[in-house]
Amino acid sequence: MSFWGLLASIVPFELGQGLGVTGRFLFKKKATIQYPEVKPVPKDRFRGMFGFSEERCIACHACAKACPIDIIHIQDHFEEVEVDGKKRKKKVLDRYDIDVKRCMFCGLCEEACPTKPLAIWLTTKSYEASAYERNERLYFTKERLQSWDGVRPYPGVVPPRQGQMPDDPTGGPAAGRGEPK
Amino acid sequence: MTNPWVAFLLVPLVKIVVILLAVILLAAYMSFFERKILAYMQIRIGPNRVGPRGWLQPIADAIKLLVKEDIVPARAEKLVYFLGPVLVVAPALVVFSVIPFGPAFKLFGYEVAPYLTDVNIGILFILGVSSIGVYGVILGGWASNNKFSMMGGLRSAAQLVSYEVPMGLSVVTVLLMANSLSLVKIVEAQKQAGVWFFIPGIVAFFIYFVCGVAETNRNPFDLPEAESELVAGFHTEYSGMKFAFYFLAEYANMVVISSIATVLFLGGWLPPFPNWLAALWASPALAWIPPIAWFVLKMAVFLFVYIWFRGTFPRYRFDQLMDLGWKVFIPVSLVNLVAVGAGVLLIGGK
Amino acid sequence: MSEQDNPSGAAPASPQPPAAPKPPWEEKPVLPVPRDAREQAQVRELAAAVADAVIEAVEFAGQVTVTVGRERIAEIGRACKEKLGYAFLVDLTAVDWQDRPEGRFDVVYWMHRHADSVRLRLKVRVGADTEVPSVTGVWKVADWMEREVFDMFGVYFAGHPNLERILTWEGFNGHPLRKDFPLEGIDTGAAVYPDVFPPGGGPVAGGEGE
Amino acid sequence: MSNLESIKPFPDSEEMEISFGPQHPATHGVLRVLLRLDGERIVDAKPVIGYLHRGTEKIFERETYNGTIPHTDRLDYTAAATNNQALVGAVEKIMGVTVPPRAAAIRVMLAELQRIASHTIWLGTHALDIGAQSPFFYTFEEREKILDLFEEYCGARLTLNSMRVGGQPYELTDGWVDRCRAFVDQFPARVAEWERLLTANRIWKLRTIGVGVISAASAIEWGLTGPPLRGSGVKWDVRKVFPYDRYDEYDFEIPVGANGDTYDRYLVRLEEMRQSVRILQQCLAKLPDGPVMAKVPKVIKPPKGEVYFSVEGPKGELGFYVVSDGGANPYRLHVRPACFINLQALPEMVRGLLVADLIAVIGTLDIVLGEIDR
Repeated sequence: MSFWGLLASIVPFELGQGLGVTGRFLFKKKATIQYPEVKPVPKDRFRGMFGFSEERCIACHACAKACPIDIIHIQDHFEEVEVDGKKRKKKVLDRYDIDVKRCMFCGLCEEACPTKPLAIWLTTKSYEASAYERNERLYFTKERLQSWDGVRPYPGVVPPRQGQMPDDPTGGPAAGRGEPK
Repeated sequence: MTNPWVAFLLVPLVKIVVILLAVILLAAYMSFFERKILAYMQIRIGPNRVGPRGWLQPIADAIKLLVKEDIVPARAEKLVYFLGPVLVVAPALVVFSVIPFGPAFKLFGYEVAPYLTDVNIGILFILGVSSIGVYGVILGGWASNNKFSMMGGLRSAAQLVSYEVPMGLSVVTVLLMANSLSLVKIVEAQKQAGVWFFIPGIVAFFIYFVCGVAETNRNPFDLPEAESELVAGFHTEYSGMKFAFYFLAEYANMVVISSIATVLFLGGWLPPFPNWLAALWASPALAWIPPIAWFVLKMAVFLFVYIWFRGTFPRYRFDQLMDLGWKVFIPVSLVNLVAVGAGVLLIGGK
Repeated sequence: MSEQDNPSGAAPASPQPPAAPKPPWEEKPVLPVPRDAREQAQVRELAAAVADAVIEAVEFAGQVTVTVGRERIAEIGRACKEKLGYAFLVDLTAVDWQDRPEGRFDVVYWMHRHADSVRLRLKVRVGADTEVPSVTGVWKVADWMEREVFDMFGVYFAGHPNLERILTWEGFNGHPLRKDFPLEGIDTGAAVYPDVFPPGGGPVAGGEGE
Repeated sequence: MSNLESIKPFPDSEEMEISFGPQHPATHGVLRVLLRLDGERIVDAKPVIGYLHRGTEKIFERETYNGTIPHTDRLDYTAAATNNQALVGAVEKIMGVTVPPRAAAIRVMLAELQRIASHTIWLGTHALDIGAQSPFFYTFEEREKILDLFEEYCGARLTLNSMRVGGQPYELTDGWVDRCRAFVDQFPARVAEWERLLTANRIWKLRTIGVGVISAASAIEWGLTGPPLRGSGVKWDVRKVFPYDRYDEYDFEIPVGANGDTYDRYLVRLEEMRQSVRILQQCLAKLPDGPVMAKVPKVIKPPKGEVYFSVEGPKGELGFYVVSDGGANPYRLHVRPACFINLQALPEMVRGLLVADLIAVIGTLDIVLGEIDR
């Protein structure tokens, strides 16, 4: 062992080195985000609270089938609608419920949705959906899905059906998302 | 000294109240500073919600602990369980009675010393009283009837006993140099010698401080309460005010160790560098600073190093801790004691 | 994409573009087909090491599966480890074929040889109430794997040092990965505070814990 | 087996049984270890698991193949991307699908970022267990940057659901490559910083060198994979042995240790982070163009058969064993969890050590209870 090695084994230089690292961090910029006052900005593709549009929905049940945990409940019936003077049968939603308390926010329903623009999408940037009572407050019927009763939307995000329709996920926030195939 | 009643009763009473309040407040704010400084080292902000920039956090913590439910485990040994925190906190506070925070000064015509009393065996008193604290730890750990608490208590006992020895030995080197057991006299000896004792006693100073860290169960020697091993060590089962007592005692002990280190090695309330920068010392630029401020400043440096250690180092293992105490510190401090003694004899000492 | 194919595999399972300009990912995927693997080097090796071991050998997607006799699995495992060098038991699991006449369960052993990095799958067929010789004596790693198979399927391993439940608790009734075990679970009677947490639901709003 | 006399210096002393966990700050979740102690020395340790059992393999049997992917996120929840990769790899193998090169490159990038993220969590918690608090926060700061990259790519930070059978669901966003490169470029400096805190630190060395030693032979015997195996000096990595997702096109080293102790495993993982950075740099430099999704049918119905496919996860070899009966749901989908099998060697590694070493060894095995209990 050299002299310096011997010296280093007695005098704890390396402990001083460690103290230097933590000492330097004392003056570095802090990483804390003061949450309720400062809200972190979700990225454009962020999968947050559901957006749902009843008029776009064609009641095809694709989202309910794609859901891995079966939390989307859909019921519909046929109605005669007059379009251009012709009578046509059209599916009308009776019920479109999402049991958000069990949702994994995997986004498979959004991927399965065949309409363009999408009838259900998660790229709303809204994540403050916590509630004190999970069974009532976190069960979203189609009316609540469009008014977001109980969800605090992220600043700048408009709940579906309030004012104008939010940006289409296909043309807006999620632009550049590659089409499968 | 006009009225003996004032001298014998009122002044000590006022002093006791002031010192107690100061110490308790200091310990509480110590926890605040620790959280803040640790947070800053860990790129966080730390407590900042109660009061402006979090300054009322310790008060809020104290109130919370006061009104918290005091849980006693069903199978605990009730009396001893109660005694544990008392035994820990009482010696920690008693020790402050002999620590000189500054020189005597005149106030309204009375000679007032900013310490409760100057015992001529001050340092012995401190060593003796502060070791009572270990009973509180081990009894509290045993009485909780919890295996983790028990192990924490035993670890703490072993640790305190083994680190008391090198600590005492390093204190003895100072006694050799100062020729007195009184803390006030030790500071005055440093003034006379013109050099603080940490320069001739650098090894003793280092050993004293490291042992002090070990005595107060602080990182990297915080094994009795190593939360990743023993949950919370001896105070696992304590809550509410009893936990607050342990907490208070830990921080009070840190203040004690720091202030003794200040007195013994850093010249107590003396302004810096009496001989090298005598001109500066005598100059009016520094003269307006009260001596007690120097004392607090030096103490704060120690306390900061405590926190710095906690933010940086991993924890020793129990057997390694014992190894360090018995196989390194005790032999080194013995050799150092002999060397310092020889030095004192050679230079002539007193 | 390259996978854990055996170098001795007769034909690689991954689709090869038949000299067409189109890359494979624009073609329809070519599904792998099972083929008999008795003549493959790995199986021959095994047959040479242990007489009459191979009951059936199939190669699928480049992976060779050898079905062997239930009673002889410990012996064959030991031969594989010691003679053939399969020192590393990667995985051990079971599959429940509920109504199969020749035995309800497949217990599957998946071994790895470090020398030339090939893998071989052994498979035994087990009835609902027959025991399988444990391979813990051969590979230590099989200990927890066999416990898991016991826990999940109820397959007993003879000679296992400590055959008890591992993922469910001691006294759990049933074996969850059997096909006849209901997906929604069974009433285990494990409710802690039945008055606060009624069966079949989460905590009730306003309910008080102990 | 260690010999008991050397463990027990006082043969008459009473043994203490202690239930270490499941509610213990250092057992990384809900691991419970039943310890028999002689003083503070461990006579025997018995891990008790299953507190987080969710029946994932049973749930798999009712899902479509793409529907299982969100469930795999929750196995080893610190490494969702590699879990996804293993599952889609298995299904692609049984389907005979070849993934487009761009999709494979994206997968490799996600997996390597995930490996770094997982190792940073490991370093932070391991150091915290041994008593050093600050690295926890430093490592988590870096991890946040990785999670930001994940969020930008697939919309989730932890449970990514970022791969599909046949390729990748999304194209990279504009600027993702630049941000990833920015992260990758500054990362090695941060690793060096952590090393300055720990690698040479005498307390760290005292706590880790010679603790939890397992020899190469017994590491293979106990089926260890990943860094615990490589720490014992076995140069074995699924990325090299069975290269998937075009790993054979990248140039990287497999770090190995010599002594098989906690310190070696620590060094191996640190080096793995640097090697991941190397792979990422190569990926970013030659990211191929083209589609990100192969031509796969909408409803995935693999042929009847069985396939095992594994990837090198951050914790070890993570494999999926798919048995298909030709239907749209897997007949049986078994996970070969790396942590589960690595944890099995714990009693062997801690017998005769002290309680404090148990913490170090649990930390160095880098277990995640979500994967152990499934």
